[in-house]
Amino acid sequence: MRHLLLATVFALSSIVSAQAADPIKVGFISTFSGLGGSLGQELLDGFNLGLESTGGQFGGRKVEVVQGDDQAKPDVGRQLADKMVESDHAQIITGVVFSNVMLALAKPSLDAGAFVISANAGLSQYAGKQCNPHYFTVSFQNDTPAEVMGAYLASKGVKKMYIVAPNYPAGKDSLAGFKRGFKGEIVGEVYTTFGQLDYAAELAQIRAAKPDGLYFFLPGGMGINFVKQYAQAGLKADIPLYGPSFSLDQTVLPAMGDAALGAFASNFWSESFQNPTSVKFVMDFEAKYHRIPSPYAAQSYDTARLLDAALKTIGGKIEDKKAFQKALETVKFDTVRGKFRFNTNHYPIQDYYLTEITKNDKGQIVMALRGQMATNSVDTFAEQCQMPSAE
Amino acid sequence: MAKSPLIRDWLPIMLILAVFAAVPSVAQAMGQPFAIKVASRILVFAIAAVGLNLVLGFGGMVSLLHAGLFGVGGYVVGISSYHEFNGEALMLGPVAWGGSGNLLITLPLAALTSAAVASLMGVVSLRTSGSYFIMITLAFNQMLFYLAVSLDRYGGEDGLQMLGTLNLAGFDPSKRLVYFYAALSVLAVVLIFSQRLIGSRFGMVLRATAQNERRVKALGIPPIRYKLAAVAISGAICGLAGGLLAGGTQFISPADMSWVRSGDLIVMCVLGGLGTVWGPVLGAACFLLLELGLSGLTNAWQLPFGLIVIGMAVYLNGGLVGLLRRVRAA
Amino acid sequence: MTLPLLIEQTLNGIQLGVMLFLMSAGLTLVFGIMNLINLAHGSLYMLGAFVAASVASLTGYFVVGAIVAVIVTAAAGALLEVALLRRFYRRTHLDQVLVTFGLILVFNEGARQIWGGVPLRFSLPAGLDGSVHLWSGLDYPAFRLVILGVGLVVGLLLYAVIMRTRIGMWVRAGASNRTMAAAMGVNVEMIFIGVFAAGAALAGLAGLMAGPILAVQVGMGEPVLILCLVVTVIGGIGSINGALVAALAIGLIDTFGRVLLSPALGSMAIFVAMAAILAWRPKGLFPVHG
Amino acid sequence: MTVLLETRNLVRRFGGLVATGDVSLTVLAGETHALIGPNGAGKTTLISQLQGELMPSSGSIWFKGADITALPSHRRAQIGLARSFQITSVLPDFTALENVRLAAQARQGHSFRFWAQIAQDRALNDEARGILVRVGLEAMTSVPASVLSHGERRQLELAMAMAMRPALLLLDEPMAGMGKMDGAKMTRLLAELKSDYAMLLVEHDMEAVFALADRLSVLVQGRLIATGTPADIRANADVQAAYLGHH
Repeated sequence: MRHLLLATVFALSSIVSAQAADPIKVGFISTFSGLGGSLGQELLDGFNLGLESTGGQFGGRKVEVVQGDDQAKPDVGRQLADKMVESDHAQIITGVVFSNVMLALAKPSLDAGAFVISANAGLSQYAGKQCNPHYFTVSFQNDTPAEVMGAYLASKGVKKMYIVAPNYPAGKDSLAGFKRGFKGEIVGEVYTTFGQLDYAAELAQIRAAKPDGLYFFLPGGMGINFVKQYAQAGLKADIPLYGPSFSLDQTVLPAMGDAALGAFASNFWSESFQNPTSVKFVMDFEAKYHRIPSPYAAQSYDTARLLDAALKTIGGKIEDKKAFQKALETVKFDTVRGKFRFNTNHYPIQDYYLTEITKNDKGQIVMALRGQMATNSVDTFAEQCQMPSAE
Repeated sequence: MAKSPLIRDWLPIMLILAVFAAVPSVAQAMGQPFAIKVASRILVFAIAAVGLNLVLGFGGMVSLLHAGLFGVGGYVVGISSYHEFNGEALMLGPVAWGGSGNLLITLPLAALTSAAVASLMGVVSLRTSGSYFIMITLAFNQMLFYLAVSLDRYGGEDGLQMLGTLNLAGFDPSKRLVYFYAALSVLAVVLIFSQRLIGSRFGMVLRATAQNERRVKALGIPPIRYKLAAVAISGAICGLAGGLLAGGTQFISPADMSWVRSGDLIVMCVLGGLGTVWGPVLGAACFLLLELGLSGLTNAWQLPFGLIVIGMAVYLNGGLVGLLRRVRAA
Repeated sequence: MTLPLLIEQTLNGIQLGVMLFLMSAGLTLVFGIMNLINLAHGSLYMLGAFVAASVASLTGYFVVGAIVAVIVTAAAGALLEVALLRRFYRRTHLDQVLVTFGLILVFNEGARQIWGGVPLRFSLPAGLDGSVHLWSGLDYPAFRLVILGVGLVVGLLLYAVIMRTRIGMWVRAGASNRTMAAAMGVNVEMIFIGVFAAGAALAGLAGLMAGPILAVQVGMGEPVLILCLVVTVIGGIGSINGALVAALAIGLIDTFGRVLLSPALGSMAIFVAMAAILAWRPKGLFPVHG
Repeated sequence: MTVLLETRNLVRRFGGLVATGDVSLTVLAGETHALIGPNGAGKTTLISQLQGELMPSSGSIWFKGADITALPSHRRAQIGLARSFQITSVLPDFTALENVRLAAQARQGHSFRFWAQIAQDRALNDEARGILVRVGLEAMTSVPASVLSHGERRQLELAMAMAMRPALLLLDEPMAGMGKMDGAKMTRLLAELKSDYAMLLVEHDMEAVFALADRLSVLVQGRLIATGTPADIRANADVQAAYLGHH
């Protein structure tokens, strides 16, 4: 009992003394081991660079980052979130790559009073009915890139599309998004095993269906396997490839090599963006990590800078949750995307661009800008969200 | 030379339970309430490992099915809560059930369902033995895994988030202390039951079967029935653990049933030592604390973790229990 | 399904089967002869792919990368045997699972430290990166034909060595009766190192052949390992014939399962097949040990 | 004298090899029947078919007047056929007491009892201890079987068979690998047990066989060439030619 009393006293005093002098604690949970391991590193590197660009501070207060490897396992992610919120007293949880991990840890973190800022996972649940005052997504809602691409292709007169995704919710949502946007005929809709290695069987079916184009949603290694095999099967010349940015970005392009040339991606950002913030980001990132950044890194870079901008407006007082929420909702900052604001459901309103995979003058394979596909794009789930106001 | 069973078997069990029972007050005194959650997680996996060890250590059957059974338990709790929350009846053939968030109902249901699944798959698997048994249980685990992935209504690959409130005899299991004591009570029951079990007539037959199946048959005992019963019992225990994990974290997903998780459970048992009922508890604690501790130090934590596992495999013949025995004997 | 499509899918199935056979051959021999479950076999496959990819991009020659990769994986296999795994022949399968599980972690994290987490580029030499016109309506990737060819040649070679030579006789004797092999005065220690190195080299070969098709990345070995364990067990542990038949069967079942069944059932197809086969033949299709 | 066990035209082939060729053998109630023959004559194969570990290719096996040919081995054990193995087959991690107790437990019916501790079952433990005393292993009660000497393990094997209270003991070379001393001890023990059990004894030690057996059957290359009293067998010319002559 005495211990309990002491603990309570400590807890109280730590709240009282949590003034501007104390660092802001960020829990960075991501996947660093296993097959998704490179994605976590990409997010972390982007975040660290963003933090560096704000002088290691958010709103004038020092930032302390605690990181952890969720191994792409939801229960491990949940434990890390518990640890960071309770033991490290993290006020912000960010970094998560995979939607199943985010789904497991978001609710308990929010319940415990932390802000969850998604730097990647674009859950539909939190975009719609489950939207939460303290949950923000800086990346994008998972369906949007597909929906935008679908609408764009339809507007360009493409008639017959074949669509492929792994048999899991993000894949199904993405294809559903594509079908919402695309008004033509879907001549084939295939769901592959998650983590599938060989796509020869599917490629043979695609060849036989003779579509005008192929939209694929295959993150990570699956996309590499698919694109390599697609090119080897000689399909690339006849049936152009379309995908969301993360199926064709710098986390996979070096491994795809020439096989990816000529494919098109639906982007909210690519390394070929020419706005000053983006140019500086790409330059700094290459100088520090000796590789071209992917949109993962860009989202994460933006996350750090967004947090800094929001906290600056309230003098770094993250303890005032209402004020912080409001600051985030109305945040203005120099984003690599050129412009950015949050929708009512705390998901981004942003523009989408078409990029083509090409070789640059240094022989690197990059996403070259080919035009804008959509302006101020929002996700369809926002209408289901009734966000409690900060007041 | 043989010590009394009271000291040999029951003292370690009582010590383990006492150490766990002390966790909440120590954690709160040190201002580390998070330690209670870590301990709860250890408890849940310890329950599963103790259950697995009944077939692994005492029955001599290396099963990769148990993460699947763990997941079945979790999904029973999850799906029951889902239907209650959404007010949709769950159709079980002609019977409609409104679902439930009451863990006193759904946890036993989880254990029963897992036991039923284990029996069904056990009947086929037990036709094989040795390495073939390992692989056929792997096949069944993968079937359960992909079945869970295909449950679109319950979240598919993303997993099932329980939005309804659960209750456990009037308490809220998402409260850390409620969850901790629930898990501790279950572990206590499982340990006591298992210890009694291996000293019972059934346990003697099971252990004999693991040593020499041919001899057991020649004694007039049909081993397969006993092995099957053991698979069902250990399935029930794993299902219970899975149900607890789901109930405490309000989440269950196919990732909890991957074959790698089955492997983790085996590693916990072997690390702890297969010869005793309580060894796997040490193994689970050691495994999860190492994972947590090392992953907090570096993102490349799997390197030291792997080296430690190799070192233990080379030098710790008989697991941590074997080490304890040797230290005491020296 | 049209005829060209049927032929193409059959070729796909056989090609996947041949790949699996390359990798399973080593696994089944080590399993059968040394009675060792080597979960780290997938790591040797990964090593083969990584070494081949980096040497090929350094020198610019695919063939150089391939040769170096085979040599390096063979050496790695021999080293593993001598330094660590030979202590485990007489230990339980569980201890073997434990130590090779540890090895997987070390290999994966080691590879990440050396090569980084981003998947590697592994391009094919010009001429092999396109597809070949086989028949009207049937184009087939050139490199997959190479895999098919290499796999068949290596498979036949392996079969000839094991069935027709003295070394092969020792190895077979060892697979069906370990003590007998020792009693025959064979230098069992050397045979064991040799089998391990050869098995590793085959895994490395499988890895480097897969490299241009699949993502060369940390953790690439485990999904393949599972398939190979399935092949090994269905074929009958220690049986080269069995591994060949089972590998082809799994290749075809997986390919056609994905085309003909719903996604959930398609993912399960090979596991359902394995459970059914083992329920029918509890010691695999070609049991070696009595 | 009633017939306890009978085989009728029993045949077992392994591929082209005939291991048991048309064997018709009877064991009478209360008798000690020895089965002898040179190495590879098919004695263990025959015992394995009697016990149910191997199925015959054709022919039938009758026990206590019932056809048991199709019965699985554990069912045969339950109706009174107990076997000791040629290659010692005890439970290595169990103590001597636990080994014998398991056999006694098996005799008492099914073992689906999950809670009561068998170590506290006095009657069962006393019975097992009594049998251990009878075979001369009282000093080894709580020693794991893996630590016992070869001779002691053979005694333990016999004790396990006795604990089943069988109608017929199938003893497959109970003296195999024993020294002279242990062999003599085992012979004395079997002589004591003669009055309590019918036995079918496979043994190479001719001295012991002729001392113990009421009747003998001679198996050569899977075929039964003679059955009779020790005196008959000694006098049988075929047996001398085929078998005893080699010694």
